[in-house]
Parts: sequence; structure tokens; C-alpha cells
Amino acid sequence: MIDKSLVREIIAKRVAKEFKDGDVVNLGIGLPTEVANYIDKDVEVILQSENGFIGLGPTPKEGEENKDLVNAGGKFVTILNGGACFDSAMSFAIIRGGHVDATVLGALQVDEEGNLANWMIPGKMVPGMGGAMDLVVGAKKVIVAMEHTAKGAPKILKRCTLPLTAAKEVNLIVTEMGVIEVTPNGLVLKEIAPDTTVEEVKAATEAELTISPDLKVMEI
Amino acid sequence: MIDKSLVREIIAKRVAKEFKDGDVVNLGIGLPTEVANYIDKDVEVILQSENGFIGLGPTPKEGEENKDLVNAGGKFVTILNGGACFDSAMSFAIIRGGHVDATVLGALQVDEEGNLANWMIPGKMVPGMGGAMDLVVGAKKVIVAMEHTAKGAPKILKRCTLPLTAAKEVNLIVTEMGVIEVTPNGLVLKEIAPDTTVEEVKAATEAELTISPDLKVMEI
Amino acid sequence: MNKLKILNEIMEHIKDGQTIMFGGFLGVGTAEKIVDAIVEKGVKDLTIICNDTGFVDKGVGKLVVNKQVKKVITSHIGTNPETGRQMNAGEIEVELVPQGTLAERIRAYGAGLGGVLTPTGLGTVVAEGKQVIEIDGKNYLLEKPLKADVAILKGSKVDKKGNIWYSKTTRNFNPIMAMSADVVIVEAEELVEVGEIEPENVATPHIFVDYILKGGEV
Amino acid sequence: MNKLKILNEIMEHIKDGQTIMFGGFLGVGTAEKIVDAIVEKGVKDLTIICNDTGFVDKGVGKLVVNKQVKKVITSHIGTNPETGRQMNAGEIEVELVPQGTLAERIRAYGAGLGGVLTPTGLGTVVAEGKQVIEIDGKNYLLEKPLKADVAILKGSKVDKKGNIWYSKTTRNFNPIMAMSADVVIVEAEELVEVGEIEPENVATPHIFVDYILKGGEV
Repeated sequence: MIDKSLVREIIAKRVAKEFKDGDVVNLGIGLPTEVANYIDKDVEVILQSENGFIGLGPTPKEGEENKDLVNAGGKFVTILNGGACFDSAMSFAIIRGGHVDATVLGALQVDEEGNLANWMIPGKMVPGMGGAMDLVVGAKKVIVAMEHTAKGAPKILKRCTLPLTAAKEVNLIVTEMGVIEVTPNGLVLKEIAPDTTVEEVKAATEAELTISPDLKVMEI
Repeated sequence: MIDKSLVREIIAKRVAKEFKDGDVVNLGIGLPTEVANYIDKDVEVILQSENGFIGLGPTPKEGEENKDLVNAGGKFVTILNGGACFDSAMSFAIIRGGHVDATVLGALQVDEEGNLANWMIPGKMVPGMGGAMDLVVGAKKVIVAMEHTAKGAPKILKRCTLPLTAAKEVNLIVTEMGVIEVTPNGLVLKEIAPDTTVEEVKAATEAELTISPDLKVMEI
Repeated sequence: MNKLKILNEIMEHIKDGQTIMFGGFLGVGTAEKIVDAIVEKGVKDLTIICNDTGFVDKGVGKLVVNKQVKKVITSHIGTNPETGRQMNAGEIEVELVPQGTLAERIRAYGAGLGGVLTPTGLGTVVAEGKQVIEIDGKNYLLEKPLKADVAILKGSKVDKKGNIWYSKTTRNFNPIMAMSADVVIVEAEELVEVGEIEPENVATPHIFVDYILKGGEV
Repeated sequence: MNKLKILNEIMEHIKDGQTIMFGGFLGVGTAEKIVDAIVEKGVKDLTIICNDTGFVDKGVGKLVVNKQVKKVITSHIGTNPETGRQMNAGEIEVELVPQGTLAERIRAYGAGLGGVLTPTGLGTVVAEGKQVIEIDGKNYLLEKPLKADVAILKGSKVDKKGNIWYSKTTRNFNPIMAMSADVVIVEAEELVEVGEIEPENVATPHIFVDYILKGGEV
């Protein structure tokens, strides 16, 4: 079992390895945002923020915040040299038009078909989809970054039971237990966390898992 | 009969009276362009140029042309203080979206239903519609500015015989002989040129003309 | 034409039952002075169109808290718990729209288009009751244009003709809302002389703007 | 990533049979150096997408004169008599598209939309063979998205990352074409350092641009 306090870091670090030089990436609120901290310095990734710019930079120092410059979570951020601002129609033209190479989002549930549910729990929590539906449909690669289970219950299911964010759009699931690819033949475990057994992963997963013939140990 | 050399000036002068303060106007190539010369100084009209700006100003002095600044006919123009530039998608969002108060165009033919033909003569002249189809569909008021006849043959017909630019979109026809409004009940002669008789106008017009009960003399 | 108005004159255009678009993203790029004046005026039964319902004390959220909103068309209500509470209590109607679809529906009206054909929302509750159109073997949802009686914008620099320049992420929905309402009002953080914004750098051309409020920094 | 290339490197991306979009309006905002290089290279059977076919000696018109174009999708050919002559002689196929529809079809592809619903062209030959969709009692033509293998843009100021600023009326179709081609090449009239174009004044964000040619004034 992995130290709980490291779970988020493990996931963020592993997701960060998915990007290549020049990729345009949109990181969701929460854990996905932390991915930015672990991107290889030799890899230039351009972060897109759906509220209207590219070139999202780190959090400003206290006292140096610009009231006009926030990320899609409303947090003060910076814009890197060479960044560009645009309106919401252009922002989502970029997203829906396939100009974002990868989007990283959290999930409530994800399933064998690559269906994703991450925007509401009927009767309980209905924040709205924000930009998530467009991101999941439009990005070339959809990476779900999440803890493998929620209070011990699997989140990787045979079929999502919550209202979907999008159908059949997820490409990769990264958790603290492993890396799972969504293929036309279902979910394939490609990498497994150190000190974790395939049986442990299977036990924490409701969906059918195929084990890749060249299963690797997750680099973290 | 009106002095031929004055025909264009008469038409342009009369069209210029159609605008009110603050109107956004698109003037077609040729005769319609000349309308700008006769707009009342107390009336601020904002000229839109479909190649991508508002605030179209007069022709620059020789030697002061800017190679980057032309009108939709490719002629060097100027941009007035407070003008704004945009791309073609925005230019036609403005046009198609009803943000242009009036467009002035020439015509090959116009008919009783307000149909307009001004973009091609099959087998003879096929320059293309350019922005005309969007302008005629999108502008709040469509004004046809043209000579009443072509080589003696009527251009105001019962039905256009040439391929249409748009169906039922023309609101007003201004010629050197008079001003004709397109109404649900057909064409109504509202104004007549000085020294011209109703019979002369009717003889030069194939379409049925109703004579307005308060027919006025055209102010020019 | 003098578009510059004082707050009282601006407020004459705000009435019960109107549909009003508000620019802004979590309150950034929202005309706070005008929102405050609408709260003070107390007009009711508004339908508001906005990216999100802001916070209880920032952006259009203040209108929700003050129970002036009958319906909201938006992509997100999560940062303003009062919207969710009123929704669950049946006090407010909430139409949730994917953010990109919301932007494109607003643009469509302003651009004179009949609707938007988007893949977003297919296979989700968003598609319920909507027409699906197949184009070259792929399905798209037909989403309808959105318009408003009034659009309320926030401009970082506004010249006296009404040309607008937006700083950083304040642009968001403001330019498209400028195209899609009968009356368009902009709150100017900084009012500048005509010509101070270069023609190429104007984000909202003045022809869309009816009234300007000299707002100052909030 | 170094996007800056010399003309020979740029020309490696231009091949027989490609569909190429060219920015420009009667040659204003067209990448003349790249057009000249394509004439010199002599690639054939091109399909070109452009507002107009320019003049016989300016803009994309030179490609038509040199008989490199199999098909042109455009709104106007009147200023280049050679296009009309080739059309009448059956040497070139011409698809005439209303200018606003052309712009919106290009944007639609880049924006991931399934098509455009426009009132323009209804009741004319433009509507022939196309689907008409009724939305709330009004009819709209369904026009399909347009994409290209290569888009060739002209930027007035281009920074070394590829951000573009367009002077005056040179913008026209350039920004939308930047969104709708597999390979996007910009000819920079002035190449500037990163940061010289303010983020708010960038008209084409660098993520759309693959290669930059330092062009200089023509």
C-alpha cells in the first residue's frame, strides 16, 4: 500500500510524463493542476486556460497578483512571455477544434468504454459542467487523473452510473495504483505502481482489466 | 429627360438622405461608393468595409497610401479616428447578424418581390458574389442604387430572369427617375425626379408600379 | 452621439422580467458597479445568461442572493452555493450549458446564424430533447442561438465612441455578448480618448455599444 | 521548438495535389514571397481556398496564371480574368461561395463544429443540392466545414513563437485559416522578439502556427 500523502504527487508526476515538447495542454482544477509542477524542464508544454489564454504560468508571489488574471478556477496566476489572450468563443474553438493535445481531468467514475462522469451527482452535487464536456470531446488525448478508489469503493466501473460528461472519449487513466489505457477491447493495465500487485489493482477495480503482456512498473 | 452626366450624382445624393445619425452603412463598389460624398455633415454615418473594418474614410492623398489599407474593391482608403479592424468572420458576423443598418448596392435586375440579381450573367460574366449575398440577407435595409434602365431596357422587372443574389430582401430602389419602395403589395413609387412624368417612369419600368397617394418630388 | 451616461441613466434600461447577459468568469470581467446598482434597484424575475453565477458577494452571484433571478442560463453554479440552494428549493430555474456551447450559442445569435452544430454533449443529458443532425457520418447536436434584451459588459479600456480593449482574462464572454443583445452597456474601468486604442487592438468595435458607464476600478 | 525556417524548408511542405488556404483580400494580406516560391516550384493540381483569385500579377492569381490550380473555392474571381477564362475553357473548377459563408465554413472546421447554418444563399443557386434546416420557423442552409492540408498566412508582426499581429485590412481570412489546416505557415513582414506583441493584442495565438518565414516587406 502506498503512503496516502504521496498519492496525489505520484499521480501528478506520472501524468506529467505524458507530454511532449510543444504540446498544448489543459489541466483541470485540483489534482490535475499539480501536474504542472512535475513537467520535465526540457519539455515545453503550453498550458491553455479555458477562461481565455495560453501560456499559463505559476502562481504569483503574494502582493504581485493581477486582479485581471486568473485561471479557470478563479485563482490568481501569471502569464508567461509569449502568451496570448482571447475570448471564450476562441478559447473553445481551440478546445473543441482539436487544438489541445491533452486534457487532464479528475473523475467521479470512468468505465470500460471510456465513458466519463465528473460533473454531477443527482440530488446532491450539481455544480455544472463548466468547460469539461467540451474539453473531453475536443482534446486529442483525454487523461483521467484520480485516486483509484473513493473511500474504498471502485471508481473504474463496468458502466458509469452517474450522468456522463462525455461518451467514449477517455484515453488514459492514471491513478496511484497504475496506468490504464482505454482500448477498443476494453481497459488495459499498462503500468503498475511499485510494491503493488496485479491482484490488488483488480480488487480495487470493478471494470474488467486486461493485463498488458509487457506490464511495466510505473516510473514515479 | 435628365442630363446623363448627372445621373450618378442624382442617385448618390438621394441615397445619402436615407441615413440617420449613428447608422452603420456598407456601400458597394462603383456608384454606391460615391454616396459617401453626399452624406450630410451633421449625420455621423459609420462605414463598414467587408474586408474587415469600420470607420472607412476618404481616399488618401497621392503618396500617402498605406499598402495594408484598402476597401473591398482593393482601392486605397483611410481609416477614421476611432475605427476598428477585424477578421472576415467578424466582418460577416456584423453583416449577417443585422448590425449593418443599410447596405447600398448596384443591380442588374430587381423585381416586384424585392428579388435582386447583381452577381452574374450566365455564360457571360461570372465574377462571383463576393460579400453581396450576405450583405443583402443581413443588412436591416437594402437599398438598390442604379440607373433606371440599361441601354433603354428596363431593369426593374416583374420577375428577375438572372440568377438571384437574394430573394425578397430589397427595401428601396433609388434611380435617376425616382424612389421606389418594395412593399408586401409590390412596388410603390414614392418620389419622382423633377421634370419627369409618372408615365415616363412607368414606360421605363417592366414591373407593376403603384403610385403613392402622396407622391413627392425627389430632393436632389 | 454621446454614449457616456451616469448610473441613473443606465439603470433606466434595466427592468423587471428582462433577459440580461453578463460578461465575466468567476467575476473577473464583470461590471460590478452595474451589478450593485441592479441589486439596489431591486428589479425582479430576471433571466440571466452568464458563464457562472460567481460568488455570493462577487459578480452576478449578488443578484441570485438578492432573489432577483427567475432563471439562469450558465455553465457552472458550483462557486455560489446559494444558486444550488435556490435550485433545489425550486426557487430558481437553472439551465446548465457546456461552456463552449454557451459561447457559441451567444455568438451564433450575434452572427446571424440559425444555430450551432456541436459534438459536445452527445450521449449526455445535455442532448435530451435536442435534434441530432448527421453530417458526413458524424453526429452533431443542434443548439439554438441565445439573445438578450440587455448585455452588460466590463471593459478595461473603453474609448468615448465605445471601442473596448480587455485586459488579460477579463475578455471571456464580453465580446460575444456585445453582439447579441438589443441594448449593450459597458462599464469602463478606464475611459480613454478616441484613438487611444489602435484600430487593430480593438476587441469590441464601437458599433455594438450603446451606452458607456465611467466605472473606475472596483 | 524553432519554427523559423528558410524558404527552401518551407517549400518542402508544398506538394502536388494539396489543398491550400491562402489569406488575403485582393492580395492584401497574402504571403507573396511564398506564392512566388510556389510558382517557381511548379507544384500542380492544387485546390486553393481563398477570398478571391487576386490579380494576374498579385496574390494567388499568379498560381492560376501558371496553371497550377485544379480547383478554387472562393467568393470572387472578377479581378483576375484568367480564372474566368480557364473556367469557361473547362481548365479549372470554380466553387463560388458567399464571402461570409466562406469565412464561417473555414472557422467551423477549426472550431470543431459540424457545419454552418446560414440564411445566406437561400433562394439562389448557392442553395442547390444543399440541405435546408428549419429552426423555429426560419430556414437555414447547412454549409459544411472547410479544411486544408496547408494554410499560408501573412503576418505584419510575427514573434519567434509564432504569435501574429495583422496591420489594418491584412487580417481578413488569415486568423481563421490558421485554425483549419494541418500545416500552418506564416510569412512575417516583421519578425519580432517574443513579448513584443502584448498578449491581449495577439490576433493569432502561436499554437496554431507551425513554421515562420522571415519575409520582409514585399
